[in-house]
Amino acid sequence: MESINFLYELLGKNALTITLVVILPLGFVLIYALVAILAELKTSAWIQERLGPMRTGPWGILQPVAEVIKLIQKEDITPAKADKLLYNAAPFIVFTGAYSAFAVIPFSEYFAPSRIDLGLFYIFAVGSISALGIVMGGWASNNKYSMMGAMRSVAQLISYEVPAAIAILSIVVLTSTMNLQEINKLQTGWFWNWFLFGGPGTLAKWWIVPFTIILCMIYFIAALAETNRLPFDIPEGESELVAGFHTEYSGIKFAMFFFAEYAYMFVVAAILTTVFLGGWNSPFGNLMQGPGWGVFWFIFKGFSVVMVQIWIRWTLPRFRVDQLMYLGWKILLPISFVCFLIISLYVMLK
Amino acid sequence: MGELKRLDLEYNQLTSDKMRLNVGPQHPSTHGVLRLEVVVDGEIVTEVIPHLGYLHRSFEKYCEQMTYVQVIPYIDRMDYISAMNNEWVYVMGMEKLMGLKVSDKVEYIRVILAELNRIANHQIAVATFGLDAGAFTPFLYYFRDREHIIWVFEKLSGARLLYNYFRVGGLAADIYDGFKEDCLNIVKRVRKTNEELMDLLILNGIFIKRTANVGILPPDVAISYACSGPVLRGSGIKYDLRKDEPYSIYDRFDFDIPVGDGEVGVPGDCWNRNIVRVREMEQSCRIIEQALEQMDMEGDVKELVPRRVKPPAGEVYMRAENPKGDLGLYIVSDGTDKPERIKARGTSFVNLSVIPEISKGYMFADLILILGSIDIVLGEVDR
Amino acid sequence: MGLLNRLDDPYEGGGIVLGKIEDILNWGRSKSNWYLHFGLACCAIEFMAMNASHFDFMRFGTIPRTSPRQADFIMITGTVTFKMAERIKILYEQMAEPKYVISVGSCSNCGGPYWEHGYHVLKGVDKIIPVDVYIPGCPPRPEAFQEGMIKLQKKINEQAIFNKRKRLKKEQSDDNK
Amino acid sequence: MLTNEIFEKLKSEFGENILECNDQQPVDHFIVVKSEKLFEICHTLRDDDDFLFDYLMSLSGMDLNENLGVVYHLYSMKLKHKLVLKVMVPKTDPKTPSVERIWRTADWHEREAYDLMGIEFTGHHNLIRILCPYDWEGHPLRKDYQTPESYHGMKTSS
Repeated sequence: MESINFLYELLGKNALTITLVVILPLGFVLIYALVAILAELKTSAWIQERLGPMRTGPWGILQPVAEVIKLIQKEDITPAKADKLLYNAAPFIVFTGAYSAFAVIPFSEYFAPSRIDLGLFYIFAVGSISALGIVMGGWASNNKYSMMGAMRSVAQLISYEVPAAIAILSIVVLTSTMNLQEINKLQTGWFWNWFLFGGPGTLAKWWIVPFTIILCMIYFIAALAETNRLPFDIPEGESELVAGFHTEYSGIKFAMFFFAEYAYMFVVAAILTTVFLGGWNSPFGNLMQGPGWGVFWFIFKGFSVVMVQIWIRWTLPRFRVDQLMYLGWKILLPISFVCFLIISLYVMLK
Repeated sequence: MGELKRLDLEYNQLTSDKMRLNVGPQHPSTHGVLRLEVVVDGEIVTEVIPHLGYLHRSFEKYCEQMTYVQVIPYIDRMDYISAMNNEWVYVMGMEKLMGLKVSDKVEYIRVILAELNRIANHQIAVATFGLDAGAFTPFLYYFRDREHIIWVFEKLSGARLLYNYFRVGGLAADIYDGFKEDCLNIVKRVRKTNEELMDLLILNGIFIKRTANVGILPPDVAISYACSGPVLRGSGIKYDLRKDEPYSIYDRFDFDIPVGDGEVGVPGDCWNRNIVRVREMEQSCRIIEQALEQMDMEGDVKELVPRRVKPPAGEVYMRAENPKGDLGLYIVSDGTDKPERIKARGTSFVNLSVIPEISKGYMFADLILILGSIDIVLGEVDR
Repeated sequence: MGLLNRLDDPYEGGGIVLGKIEDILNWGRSKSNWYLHFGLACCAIEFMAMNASHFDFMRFGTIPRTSPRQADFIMITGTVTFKMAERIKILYEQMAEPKYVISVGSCSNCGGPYWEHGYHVLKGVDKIIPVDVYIPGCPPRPEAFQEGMIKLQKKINEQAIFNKRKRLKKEQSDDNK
Repeated sequence: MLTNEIFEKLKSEFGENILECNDQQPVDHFIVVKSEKLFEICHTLRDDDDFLFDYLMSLSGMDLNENLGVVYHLYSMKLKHKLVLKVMVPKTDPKTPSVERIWRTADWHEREAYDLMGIEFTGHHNLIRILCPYDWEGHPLRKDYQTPESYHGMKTSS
């Protein structure tokens, strides 16, 4: 593997470097989450012809900071009849699930915390951990609404993990690698080399382009469902389940759920970016390509996907739980199978 | 073999436990302080028991202590979303009891205000219904338009929500200059937003999936439960007091009664109940336009207002088409200046009573939508 | 911004560092207020209008929460009946500290139009839970809601977290002067 | 059909159970019936081809000082006519048949009349309080009702 971690090269492989490598994404997640929360508040306000928070710093840009300061000070309530251990562990597990995915996300050609060969596989594995945390939290709260939310969450995760995995698997068939850094490198060049447009190759690839676009959409829909965003936010559907699985959580533990949701949003956006949108590659060939630009492009693309998620949230109504299952199993899954088949055919014929 | 049989027995004994959920009195989508005791089997609702009275403000007791004029503000607070219409029913009842005939100008102003309030009410109803389905943005769009209606009311009566504007025999104040232009602007606005919201909410695929074929109320059941308003019309029954027994001057206008025709789903489901409201807004716009055209600006709106309201002994049951259905007021007078008894037949009270009937067998998430589609106001349910 | 205004004030006891930390903590709490909307009656409709685009309650950094656990203050908007009173108490107790109460409208302030003859209306929500800010009106105008919110923020900004006893003593001596 | 025509027809069918027809009032005319045969009378009113009163607009409990009364406002969706029906019950033993099985809307109306007036509707499947709390004492809309001092430790007067 030629790609190198910039920090390893600079400092050598010692404890300090490893700590740095671990902490950098954490810092990124925290800052990103604050920005995303602000973006959510301001985007929703913009869509709804309002102003949004205006009185916290100029144009309200310090609003997320104020929220964090407030949440730290809040009383941390554990309901008397809750299962204390599971109740307290749940937010940490949820956050761990979201955060550990960052271990393989390649921010740039020169910085990926870990370059394991099974990157995609790893993300799918640890991504499911957060669902475990949600179930734990929902069950341990000893609240009926929480439990219903938790149940729905599991059902949702199981239904949507499958189409998402198949969509990604199709691209793996094309790339014949699961290493995220390798997938990125394959897409170097102009934007028609992205896997959204069939990946690198001659003009003969044109007949799989529609299918890769469909796969990208399938993955995006499934990702919305996995992050519990509208129109799939039934685990915390406000109008029926009060606040869903985190009804009983307050203070910093609730903040962790909150952060985990936004972190996970970026994780799925990062996978989408890496697998379909060329990762840290510039869309314009060698123009604006380089170590610094790599980070910019990656974060720019990832954040754009997050913004689309926010946009969808403030536009669409919510699905019902059985309709959600129907969509997952009877529509997305067959379509993704068909696409998978066709792409495999293409690879065989090539 | 024996082992297998035992296992089989155990399997048959496995039943899913039913869960008793308490929806309300504080819940984001009970539209106030309604409490529903819901028995769910998994996600399926098997039984709904409503508990009322969390906003029981003893309206009827108050009426017995107040003079006839003092009752009007309390009537406002019954169905607080459509206060103008409420006042109108009471005022009309009193005029019938006293044999007063108000001037044409007063009638026209009353019609315009009532129709404006009908639009405002339906906007809230559709908006909160969308909110129940998870769409937050249409809610704000409707409220943005409602604000313009509120401004007209505010200029007339000084209040934003509870107007106390109608008087027995007339109105509290005359209309202001520019009333006509304001109303025409509102009509334009309402039409534009409705068109916009058709795409965003009403005909949205997810919204149709959520609301069509859910909570079906058959016509005969609707009549047996004495439903009225959009709930009854959503089931396909053309029944509107404005046409069926035209009170005031409604026979002078040309308008249609929209009914749930099963364009999407079947008549009587949530979508059809909702679309009736959307279409009624358009009809109200038509009535307002015609009324503004026919109206004569000359005349005094207070010439018939008596100093002291003292009707002869007698009783009257007055009902009129409110936005939510027909509100009935049973006023009994014993000849003094205080009513002997006023009984309000709350529209929402009656409409709400179908909830246990029509929500069985649907999903828990549907129950919220069924409740939203009935459009209740707890002030009127509990009084 | 409260923080900047307070920087000029002399700090008794506590010192400048504690004072500043306190200011930052108070600033966070006052600017990020999540509320539990306890919509009871007419005022709730006016509050919905307050939330809408024309007045935009979220400008103050408020976010509606549906669970009492995550709310910082509760808005009692409307008439409190006896049947409801006990529920309000439970809900208030379920909220996490620090918590505040805004009582909206005449009904929940003192019984409002229902203060005299009614048999089923509680004459003021302050009979069961402590109220921080009263917003008068029947129903209050959206401007009154804004005023009430600013009052609450002011109140939070002036709270003492450290050296409570010293602060209290100083206030008492100030009052005596 | 006008009220006095309905009165004549009911009189021929139910005889002395139909007490009087008042068309002297300034506004609404009404028929007073005895409470014993009320259920049958209502049944006839709903199903007879001349009446077809399928829509119960309102059911109100009344306090008439020595008596309690129940007033039924009926409407026919098909024939578009109205009727006001009144029943008197003594205050000492306020019992009258329930019409809940004839018009289902009467269910909640009767519960309300029971709650606020204390009229007992025999044959009602679930006659419990509806507006006041379940442990409330007394029937508040009666003219001689005394508001209790406190409820669950909360004072009722200001």
